[in-house]
Amino acid sequence: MPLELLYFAWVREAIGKGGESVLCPDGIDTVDSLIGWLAQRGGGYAEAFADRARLRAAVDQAFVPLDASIVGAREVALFPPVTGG
Amino acid sequence: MPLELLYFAWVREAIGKGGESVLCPDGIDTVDSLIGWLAQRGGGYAEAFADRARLRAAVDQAFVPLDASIVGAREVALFPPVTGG
Amino acid sequence: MISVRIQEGDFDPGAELARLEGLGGGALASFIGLVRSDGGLIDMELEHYPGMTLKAVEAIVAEAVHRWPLLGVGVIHRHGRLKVGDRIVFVGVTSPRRAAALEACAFLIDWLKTGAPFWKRERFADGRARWVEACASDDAAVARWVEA
Amino acid sequence: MISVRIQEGDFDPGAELARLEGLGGGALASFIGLVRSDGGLIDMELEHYPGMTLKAVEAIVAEAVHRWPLLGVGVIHRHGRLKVGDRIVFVGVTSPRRAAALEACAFLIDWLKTGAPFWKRERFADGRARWVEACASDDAAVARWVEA
Repeated sequence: MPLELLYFAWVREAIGKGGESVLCPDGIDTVDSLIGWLAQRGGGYAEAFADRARLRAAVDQAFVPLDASIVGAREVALFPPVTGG
Repeated sequence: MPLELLYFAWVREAIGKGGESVLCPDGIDTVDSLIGWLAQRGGGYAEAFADRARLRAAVDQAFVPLDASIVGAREVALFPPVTGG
Repeated sequence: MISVRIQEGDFDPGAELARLEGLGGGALASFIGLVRSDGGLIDMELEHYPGMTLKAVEAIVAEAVHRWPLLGVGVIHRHGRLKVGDRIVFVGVTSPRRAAALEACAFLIDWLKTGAPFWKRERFADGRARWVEACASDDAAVARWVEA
Repeated sequence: MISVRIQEGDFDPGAELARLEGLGGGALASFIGLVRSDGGLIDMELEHYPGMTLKAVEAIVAEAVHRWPLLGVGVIHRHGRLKVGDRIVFVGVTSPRRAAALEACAFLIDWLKTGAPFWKRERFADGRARWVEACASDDAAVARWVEA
Protein backbone atom coordinates (compact mmCIF):
# COMPACT_ATOMS: atom_id res chain seq x y z
CA MET A 1 0.00 0.00 0.00
CA PRO A 2 1.46 3.39 -0.92
CA LEU A 3 2.44 5.71 1.90
CA GLU A 4 1.72 9.42 1.58
CA LEU A 5 4.67 11.52 2.64
CA LEU A 6 4.36 15.23 3.46
CA TYR A 7 7.22 17.68 3.91
CA PHE A 8 7.02 21.08 5.57
CA ALA A 9 9.17 24.17 6.00
CA TRP A 10 12.87 23.71 5.15
CA VAL A 11 12.41 19.96 4.72
CA ARG A 12 9.97 20.74 1.91
CA GLU A 13 12.33 23.35 0.46
CA ALA A 14 15.36 21.03 0.50
CA ILE A 15 13.47 18.20 -1.16
CA GLY A 16 11.79 20.56 -3.58
CA LYS A 17 8.25 19.33 -3.14
CA GLY A 18 5.52 19.23 -0.53
CA GLY A 19 4.98 15.51 -0.60
CA GLU A 20 4.93 12.31 -2.56
CA SER A 21 3.56 8.79 -2.56
CA VAL A 22 6.06 6.00 -1.88
CA LEU A 23 6.12 2.22 -1.55
CA CYS A 24 8.37 1.35 1.37
CA PRO A 25 10.60 -1.71 1.07
CA ASP A 26 10.46 -4.37 3.77
CA GLY A 27 12.17 -3.37 6.99
CA ILE A 28 11.16 0.29 6.79
CA ASP A 29 8.81 0.16 9.75
CA THR A 30 9.61 3.22 11.90
CA VAL A 31 9.88 6.93 11.17
CA ASP A 32 13.58 6.63 11.84
CA SER A 33 14.11 3.89 9.28
CA LEU A 34 11.95 5.80 6.80
CA ILE A 35 14.17 8.87 7.22
CA GLY A 36 17.28 6.74 6.70
CA TRP A 37 15.84 5.20 3.56
CA LEU A 38 14.84 8.60 2.12
CA ALA A 39 18.24 10.14 2.99
CA GLN A 40 19.95 7.48 0.86
CA ARG A 41 18.37 9.04 -2.21
CA GLY A 42 20.99 11.79 -1.84
CA GLY A 43 20.64 15.38 -3.06
CA GLY A 44 17.91 17.35 -1.34
CA TYR A 45 16.81 14.28 0.61
CA ALA A 46 20.27 13.80 2.10
CA GLU A 47 20.35 17.49 2.96
CA ALA A 48 16.88 17.55 4.53
CA PHE A 49 17.48 14.45 6.63
CA ALA A 50 21.13 14.97 7.59
CA ASP A 51 20.48 15.92 11.22
CA ARG A 52 17.75 13.97 12.94
CA ALA A 53 17.91 16.17 16.03
CA ARG A 54 16.34 18.89 13.88
CA LEU A 55 13.50 16.67 12.62
CA ARG A 56 10.03 15.98 13.93
CA ALA A 57 7.29 13.73 12.59
CA ALA A 58 3.59 13.06 12.55
CA VAL A 59 2.04 9.70 11.66
CA ASP A 60 -1.53 9.91 10.42
CA GLN A 61 -1.69 13.50 11.68
CA ALA A 62 -0.53 12.88 15.23
CA PHE A 63 2.88 13.97 16.52
CA VAL A 64 5.13 11.00 17.28
CA PRO A 65 8.73 10.46 18.36
CA LEU A 66 11.09 9.34 15.60
CA ASP A 67 11.19 5.76 16.86
CA ALA A 68 7.42 5.42 16.34
CA SER A 69 6.09 2.66 14.11
CA ILE A 70 4.78 3.46 10.63
CA VAL A 71 3.29 -0.01 10.14
CA GLY A 72 -0.19 0.43 8.72
CA ALA A 73 0.21 4.20 8.46
CA ARG A 74 -1.36 6.06 5.56
CA GLU A 75 0.37 9.43 5.98
CA VAL A 76 3.73 10.40 7.44
CA ALA A 77 4.79 14.03 7.69
CA LEU A 78 8.41 15.11 8.24
CA PHE A 79 9.29 18.63 9.34
CA PRO A 80 11.36 20.80 11.68
CA PRO A 81 10.20 21.63 15.23
CA VAL A 82 7.04 23.72 15.00
CA THR A 83 7.10 27.48 15.53
CA GLY A 84 3.50 28.62 15.74
CA GLY A 85 1.82 31.03 18.07
CA MET B 1 -4.74 71.39 63.09
CA PRO B 2 -7.92 69.58 62.07
CA LEU B 3 -7.60 66.08 60.74
CA GLU B 4 -9.78 65.04 57.80
CA LEU B 5 -11.33 61.63 58.33
CA LEU B 6 -12.82 59.59 55.50
CA TYR B 7 -14.98 56.49 55.86
CA PHE B 8 -15.74 53.98 53.13
CA ALA B 9 -18.04 51.00 52.54
CA TRP B 10 -19.69 49.59 55.68
CA VAL B 11 -17.59 51.83 57.92
CA ARG B 12 -19.23 54.80 56.19
CA GLU B 13 -22.66 53.18 56.44
CA ALA B 14 -22.34 52.41 60.15
CA ILE B 15 -21.17 55.92 61.00
CA GLY B 16 -23.71 57.47 58.69
CA LYS B 17 -21.42 59.84 56.86
CA GLY B 18 -18.51 59.76 54.44
CA GLY B 19 -16.15 61.81 56.55
CA GLU B 20 -15.63 64.59 59.00
CA SER B 21 -13.06 66.97 60.34
CA VAL B 22 -11.77 66.30 63.87
CA LEU B 23 -9.32 67.75 66.35
CA CYS B 24 -7.50 64.88 68.01
CA PRO B 25 -6.67 65.12 71.70
CA ASP B 26 -3.08 64.62 72.82
CA GLY B 27 -1.99 61.01 72.80
CA ILE B 28 -3.95 60.07 69.67
CA ASP B 29 -0.88 59.55 67.50
CA THR B 30 -1.45 56.29 65.64
CA VAL B 31 -4.28 54.92 63.50
CA ASP B 32 -4.92 52.40 66.25
CA SER B 33 -5.34 55.03 68.94
CA LEU B 34 -7.49 57.12 66.59
CA ILE B 35 -9.80 54.13 66.07
CA GLY B 36 -10.03 53.59 69.84
CA TRP B 37 -10.84 57.26 70.41
CA LEU B 38 -13.56 57.25 67.72
CA ALA B 39 -15.06 53.97 68.98
CA GLN B 40 -15.61 55.57 72.39
CA ARG B 41 -18.19 57.84 70.80
CA GLY B 42 -20.47 54.80 70.80
CA GLY B 43 -23.38 54.19 68.39
CA GLY B 44 -22.34 53.78 64.78
CA TYR B 45 -18.73 54.51 65.66
CA ALA B 46 -18.60 51.69 68.17
CA GLU B 47 -20.20 49.39 65.61
CA ALA B 48 -17.88 50.40 62.77
CA PHE B 49 -14.73 50.05 64.86
CA ALA B 50 -15.65 46.99 66.96
CA ASP B 51 -13.37 44.53 65.16
CA ARG B 52 -9.98 45.88 64.14
CA ALA B 53 -9.13 42.73 62.20
CA ARG B 54 -11.74 43.89 59.68
CA LEU B 55 -10.32 47.41 59.36
CA ARG B 56 -7.75 48.91 57.07
CA ALA B 57 -6.41 52.45 56.81
CA ALA B 58 -4.71 54.97 54.60
CA VAL B 59 -2.81 58.00 55.89
CA ASP B 60 -2.56 60.86 53.42
CA GLN B 61 -3.76 58.49 50.70
CA ALA B 62 -1.22 55.73 51.24
CA PHE B 63 -2.15 52.34 52.72
CA VAL B 64 -0.62 51.84 56.16
CA PRO B 65 -0.78 49.23 58.92
CA LEU B 66 -2.95 50.17 61.90
CA ASP B 67 0.07 50.89 64.08
CA ALA B 68 1.23 53.64 61.72
CA SER B 69 1.72 57.16 63.02
CA ILE B 70 -0.79 59.90 62.21
CA VAL B 71 1.43 62.66 63.54
CA GLY B 72 1.38 65.50 61.01
CA ALA B 73 -1.17 63.71 58.85
CA ARG B 74 -3.82 65.74 57.04
CA GLU B 75 -6.14 62.92 55.96
CA VAL B 76 -6.86 59.50 57.46
CA ALA B 77 -9.22 57.05 55.78
CA LEU B 78 -10.74 54.05 57.56
CA PHE B 79 -12.37 51.21 55.65
CA PRO B 80 -12.71 47.43 55.25
CA PRO B 81 -10.23 45.40 53.18
CA VAL B 82 -10.52 46.46 49.55
CA THR B 83 -12.40 44.37 46.99
CA GLY B 84 -11.66 45.88 43.61
CA GLY B 85 -10.81 44.24 40.32
CA MET C 1 2.59 54.38 26.79
CA ILE C 2 0.69 54.07 30.03
CA SER C 3 -2.97 54.86 30.37
CA VAL C 4 -4.89 54.56 33.63
CA ARG C 5 -8.52 55.60 33.86
CA ILE C 6 -10.93 55.47 36.79
CA GLN C 7 -14.38 56.15 35.41
CA GLU C 8 -18.09 55.53 35.80
CA GLY C 9 -18.74 54.95 32.12
CA ASP C 10 -18.23 51.82 30.07
CA PHE C 11 -15.27 51.26 27.77
CA ASP C 12 -14.69 49.58 24.43
CA PRO C 13 -12.32 46.60 24.77
CA GLY C 14 -11.67 46.53 21.02
CA ALA C 15 -10.55 50.16 21.05
CA GLU C 16 -8.29 49.53 24.07
CA LEU C 17 -6.67 46.55 22.37
CA ALA C 18 -6.24 48.49 19.13
CA ARG C 19 -4.29 51.21 20.94
CA LEU C 20 -1.98 48.63 22.54
CA GLU C 21 -1.57 46.68 19.29
CA GLY C 22 -0.15 49.78 17.68
CA LEU C 23 2.81 50.00 20.05
CA GLY C 24 4.96 47.44 18.23
CA GLY C 25 5.01 44.61 20.76
CA GLY C 26 4.56 41.09 19.52
CA ALA C 27 2.55 40.04 22.57
CA LEU C 28 -0.61 41.60 23.95
CA ALA C 29 -2.24 40.09 27.01
CA SER C 30 -5.48 41.42 28.42
CA PHE C 31 -8.02 40.77 31.12
CA ILE C 32 -11.61 41.95 31.45
CA GLY C 33 -13.59 41.53 34.66
CA LEU C 34 -17.39 41.48 34.40
CA VAL C 35 -20.28 41.36 36.87
CA ARG C 36 -21.51 37.78 37.25
CA SER C 37 -25.07 36.82 38.19
CA ASP C 38 -24.04 34.49 41.05
CA GLY C 39 -26.70 33.76 43.63
CA GLY C 40 -29.33 36.01 42.13
CA LEU C 41 -27.17 39.10 42.00
CA ILE C 42 -28.82 42.04 40.23
CA ASP C 43 -26.25 44.77 40.42
CA MET C 44 -23.46 46.18 42.49
CA GLU C 45 -22.29 49.55 43.69
CA LEU C 46 -18.57 50.04 43.34
CA GLU C 47 -17.38 52.64 45.82
CA HIS C 48 -13.88 54.04 45.68
CA TYR C 49 -11.60 56.59 47.32
CA PRO C 50 -11.52 59.37 44.75
CA GLY C 51 -8.44 61.15 46.07
CA MET C 52 -6.38 58.00 46.19
CA THR C 53 -7.60 55.56 43.55
CA LEU C 54 -5.80 56.89 40.52
CA LYS C 55 -2.45 57.19 42.24
CA ALA C 56 -2.78 53.75 43.85
CA VAL C 57 -3.43 52.17 40.46
CA GLU C 58 -0.66 54.19 38.84
CA ALA C 59 1.75 52.94 41.52
CA ILE C 60 0.80 49.33 40.73
CA VAL C 61 1.32 49.96 37.02
CA ALA C 62 4.70 51.59 37.72
CA GLU C 63 5.73 48.46 39.62
CA ALA C 64 4.73 46.27 36.65
CA VAL C 65 6.71 48.47 34.27
CA HIS C 66 9.68 48.19 36.61
CA ARG C 67 9.50 44.39 36.66
CA TRP C 68 8.79 43.53 33.03
CA PRO C 69 9.86 44.93 29.64
CA LEU C 70 6.54 46.47 28.68
CA LEU C 71 5.78 48.72 25.72
CA GLY C 72 2.35 49.74 26.90
CA VAL C 73 -0.13 49.29 29.71
CA GLY C 74 -3.80 50.18 29.83
CA VAL C 75 -5.91 49.95 32.96
CA ILE C 76 -9.53 51.03 33.26
CA HIS C 77 -11.46 50.52 36.49
CA ARG C 78 -15.08 51.54 36.69
CA HIS C 79 -17.00 52.70 39.77
CA GLY C 80 -20.63 53.40 40.51
CA ARG C 81 -23.64 51.21 39.76
CA LEU C 82 -22.84 48.13 37.65
CA LYS C 83 -25.39 45.51 36.67
CA VAL C 84 -24.97 41.86 35.71
CA GLY C 85 -22.87 41.50 32.58
CA ASP C 86 -21.36 44.97 32.84
CA ARG C 87 -17.62 45.39 32.52
CA ILE C 88 -15.81 46.30 35.74
CA VAL C 89 -12.16 46.39 34.85
CA PHE C 90 -9.79 46.18 31.90
CA VAL C 91 -6.10 45.39 32.01
CA GLY C 92 -4.04 45.28 28.83
CA VAL C 93 -0.30 44.85 28.54
CA THR C 94 1.95 44.70 25.51
CA SER C 95 5.55 43.56 25.40
CA PRO C 96 8.05 42.12 22.95
CA ARG C 97 7.91 38.97 25.06
CA ARG C 98 4.91 36.70 25.50
CA ALA C 99 5.76 35.63 29.06
CA ALA C 100 6.25 39.25 30.15
CA ALA C 101 2.86 40.29 28.78
CA LEU C 102 1.05 37.36 30.38
CA GLU C 103 2.75 37.71 33.74
CA ALA C 104 2.38 41.48 33.96
CA CYS C 105 -1.31 41.19 33.09
CA ALA C 106 -1.86 38.61 35.86
CA PHE C 107 0.20 40.71 38.28
CA LEU C 108 -1.88 43.81 37.58
CA ILE C 109 -5.29 42.21 37.99
CA ASP C 110 -4.15 40.38 41.12
CA TRP C 111 -2.94 43.66 42.61
CA LEU C 112 -6.02 45.61 41.62
CA LYS C 113 -7.99 43.14 43.74
CA THR C 114 -6.00 43.84 46.87
CA GLY C 115 -4.12 47.10 46.35
CA ALA C 116 -6.61 49.60 44.95
CA PRO C 117 -9.22 51.31 47.15
CA PHE C 118 -12.45 49.87 45.77
CA TRP C 119 -15.32 48.28 47.66
CA LYS C 120 -18.19 46.31 46.15
CA ARG C 121 -21.71 46.26 47.54
CA GLU C 122 -23.87 43.60 45.92
CA ARG C 123 -27.67 43.64 45.66
CA PHE C 124 -29.68 40.47 45.10
CA ALA C 125 -33.07 39.65 43.60
CA ASP C 126 -34.44 38.67 47.02
CA GLY C 127 -33.69 42.11 48.44
CA ARG C 128 -30.50 41.22 50.28
CA ALA C 129 -27.49 43.47 49.97
CA ARG C 130 -23.98 42.86 51.24
CA TRP C 131 -20.50 44.25 51.07
CA VAL C 132 -18.21 41.79 49.33
CA GLU C 133 -15.63 40.40 51.74
CA ALA C 134 -11.99 40.35 50.75
CA CYS C 135 -11.06 36.75 50.10
CA ALA C 136 -8.05 34.74 51.12
CA SER C 137 -7.49 33.46 47.59
CA ASP C 138 -6.98 37.03 46.41
CA ASP C 139 -4.34 37.58 49.07
CA ALA C 140 -2.70 34.32 48.04
CA ALA C 141 -2.76 35.39 44.39
CA VAL C 142 -0.94 38.58 45.26
CA ALA C 143 1.50 36.88 47.60
CA ARG C 144 3.10 34.99 44.72
CA TRP C 145 4.23 38.30 43.20
CA VAL C 146 6.15 39.37 46.30
CA GLU C 147 9.80 39.27 45.40
CA ALA C 148 12.15 37.43 47.71
CA MET D 1 -18.73 27.49 23.64
CA ILE D 2 -15.53 26.58 21.86
CA SER D 3 -14.46 28.18 18.63
CA VAL D 4 -11.25 27.29 16.80
CA ARG D 5 -10.42 28.83 13.46
CA ILE D 6 -7.38 28.39 11.23
CA GLN D 7 -7.57 31.04 8.56
CA GLU D 8 -5.61 33.28 6.21
CA GLY D 9 -7.67 36.37 6.85
CA ASP D 10 -7.46 38.84 9.69
CA PHE D 11 -9.84 38.85 12.67
CA ASP D 12 -11.46 41.49 14.86
CA PRO D 13 -10.28 41.21 18.49
CA GLY D 14 -13.18 43.34 19.72
CA ALA D 15 -15.71 41.01 18.12
CA GLU D 16 -13.99 37.95 19.57
CA LEU D 17 -13.98 39.45 23.05
CA ALA D 18 -17.63 40.47 22.70
CA ARG D 19 -18.63 36.88 21.96
CA LEU D 20 -16.76 35.61 25.01
CA GLU D 21 -18.07 38.40 27.25
CA GLY D 22 -21.60 37.23 26.51
CA LEU D 23 -21.07 33.80 28.05
CA GLY D 24 -21.61 34.88 31.65
CA GLY D 25 -18.11 34.42 33.07
CA GLY D 26 -16.76 37.13 35.32
CA ALA D 27 -13.23 36.75 33.99
CA LEU D 28 -12.04 37.01 30.40
CA ALA D 29 -8.34 36.63 29.62
CA SER D 30 -6.98 37.02 26.13
CA PHE D 31 -3.75 37.04 24.21
CA ILE D 32 -2.94 38.41 20.78
CA GLY D 33 0.31 37.67 18.98
CA LEU D 34 1.50 40.11 16.34
CA VAL D 35 4.37 40.28 13.86
CA ARG D 36 7.23 42.36 15.27
CA SER D 37 9.73 44.29 13.15
CA ASP D 38 12.81 42.85 14.86
CA GLY D 39 16.07 43.07 12.93
CA GLY D 40 14.55 44.60 9.84
CA LEU D 41 11.86 42.00 9.36
CA ILE D 42 9.42 42.83 6.57
CA ASP D 43 7.02 39.93 6.60
CA MET D 44 6.70 36.23 7.26
CA GLU D 45 5.14 33.25 5.61
CA LEU D 46 3.29 31.03 8.05
CA GLU D 47 3.11 27.50 6.69
CA HIS D 48 0.92 24.87 8.31
CA TYR D 49 -0.21 21.26 7.90
CA PRO D 50 -3.75 21.68 6.63
CA GLY D 51 -4.97 18.16 7.41
CA MET D 52 -3.73 18.27 10.96
CA THR D 53 -3.73 21.86 12.24
CA LEU D 54 -7.37 22.20 13.24
CA LYS D 55 -7.48 18.94 15.14
CA ALA D 56 -4.16 19.60 16.86
CA VAL D 57 -5.43 22.96 18.11
CA GLU D 58 -8.79 21.48 19.08
CA ALA D 59 -6.97 18.83 21.13
CA ILE D 60 -5.04 21.54 22.98
CA VAL D 61 -8.28 23.41 23.67
CA ALA D 62 -9.94 20.20 24.89
CA GLU D 63 -7.08 19.73 27.34
CA ALA D 64 -7.56 23.29 28.66
CA VAL D 65 -11.30 22.70 29.08
CA HIS D 66 -10.49 19.51 30.97
CA ARG D 67 -8.13 21.29 33.35
CA TRP D 68 -9.98 24.53 34.12
CA PRO D 69 -13.63 25.49 34.61
CA LEU D 70 -14.06 27.42 31.37
CA LEU D 71 -17.26 28.84 29.92
CA GLY D 72 -15.80 29.64 26.55
CA VAL D 73 -12.62 29.45 24.51
CA GLY D 74 -11.77 31.15 21.25
CA VAL D 75 -8.63 30.42 19.26
CA ILE D 76 -7.78 31.89 15.88
CA HIS D 77 -4.47 31.12 14.19
CA ARG D 78 -3.64 32.68 10.86
CA HIS D 79 -1.45 31.26 8.11
CA GLY D 80 -0.04 32.63 4.87
CA ARG D 81 1.78 35.91 4.32
CA LEU D 82 1.82 38.21 7.35
CA LYS D 83 3.57 41.57 7.45
CA VAL D 84 4.90 43.62 10.36
CA GLY D 85 2.11 44.60 12.74
CA ASP D 86 -0.29 41.95 11.46
CA ARG D 87 -2.11 39.77 13.95
CA ILE D 88 -0.95 36.12 14.01
CA VAL D 89 -2.95 34.49 16.76
CA PHE D 90 -5.79 35.14 19.18
CA VAL D 91 -6.54 33.22 22.35
CA GLY D 92 -9.50 34.16 24.53
CA VAL D 93 -10.77 32.31 27.58
CA THR D 94 -13.66 33.07 29.88
CA SER D 95 -14.33 31.50 33.26
CA PRO D 96 -16.12 32.28 36.49
CA ARG D 97 -12.67 32.37 38.07
CA ARG D 98 -9.94 34.89 37.34
CA ALA D 99 -7.04 32.50 37.96
CA ALA D 100 -8.60 29.86 35.70
CA ALA D 101 -9.00 32.32 32.84
CA LEU D 102 -5.46 33.66 33.17
CA GLU D 103 -3.85 30.25 33.50
CA ALA D 104 -5.81 28.63 30.68
CA CYS D 105 -4.96 31.54 28.40
CA ALA D 106 -1.24 31.19 29.16
CA PHE D 107 -1.48 27.41 28.77
CA LEU D 108 -3.08 27.72 25.35
CA ILE D 109 -0.63 30.20 23.89
CA ASP D 110 2.32 28.26 25.31
CA TRP D 111 1.01 25.07 23.71
CA LEU D 112 0.22 26.69 20.38
CA LYS D 113 3.93 27.57 20.18
CA THR D 114 5.06 23.98 20.54
CA GLY D 115 2.07 21.73 19.82
CA ALA D 116 0.45 23.03 16.65
CA PRO D 117 1.96 22.35 13.20
CA PHE D 118 2.96 25.83 12.07
CA TRP D 119 6.29 27.02 10.71
CA LYS D 120 7.38 30.61 10.24
CA ARG D 121 9.68 31.82 7.47
CA GLU D 122 10.83 35.37 7.99
CA ARG D 123 11.95 37.82 5.29
CA PHE D 124 14.14 40.81 6.04
CA ALA D 125 14.75 44.20 4.43
CA ASP D 126 18.29 43.20 3.41
CA GLY D 127 17.01 40.25 1.38
CA ARG D 128 17.73 37.54 3.92
CA ALA D 129 15.11 34.92 4.68
CA ARG D 130 15.15 32.26 7.37
CA TRP D 131 12.99 29.66 8.99
CA VAL D 132 12.38 30.55 12.61
CA GLU D 133 14.05 28.06 14.94
CA ALA D 134 12.08 26.56 17.78
CA CYS D 135 13.44 28.05 20.97
CA ALA D 136 14.29 26.48 24.29
CA SER D 137 12.30 29.06 26.22
CA ASP D 138 9.15 27.93 24.43
CA ASP D 139 9.80 24.33 25.43
CA ALA D 140 10.42 25.49 28.99
CA ALA D 141 7.18 27.49 28.96
CA VAL D 142 5.24 24.39 27.97
CA ALA D 143 7.08 22.14 30.39
CA ARG D 144 5.58 23.96 33.36
CA TRP D 145 2.11 22.80 32.28
CA VAL D 146 3.03 19.11 32.34
CA GLU D 147 1.15 17.58 35.22
CA ALA D 148 3.09 15.46 37.66
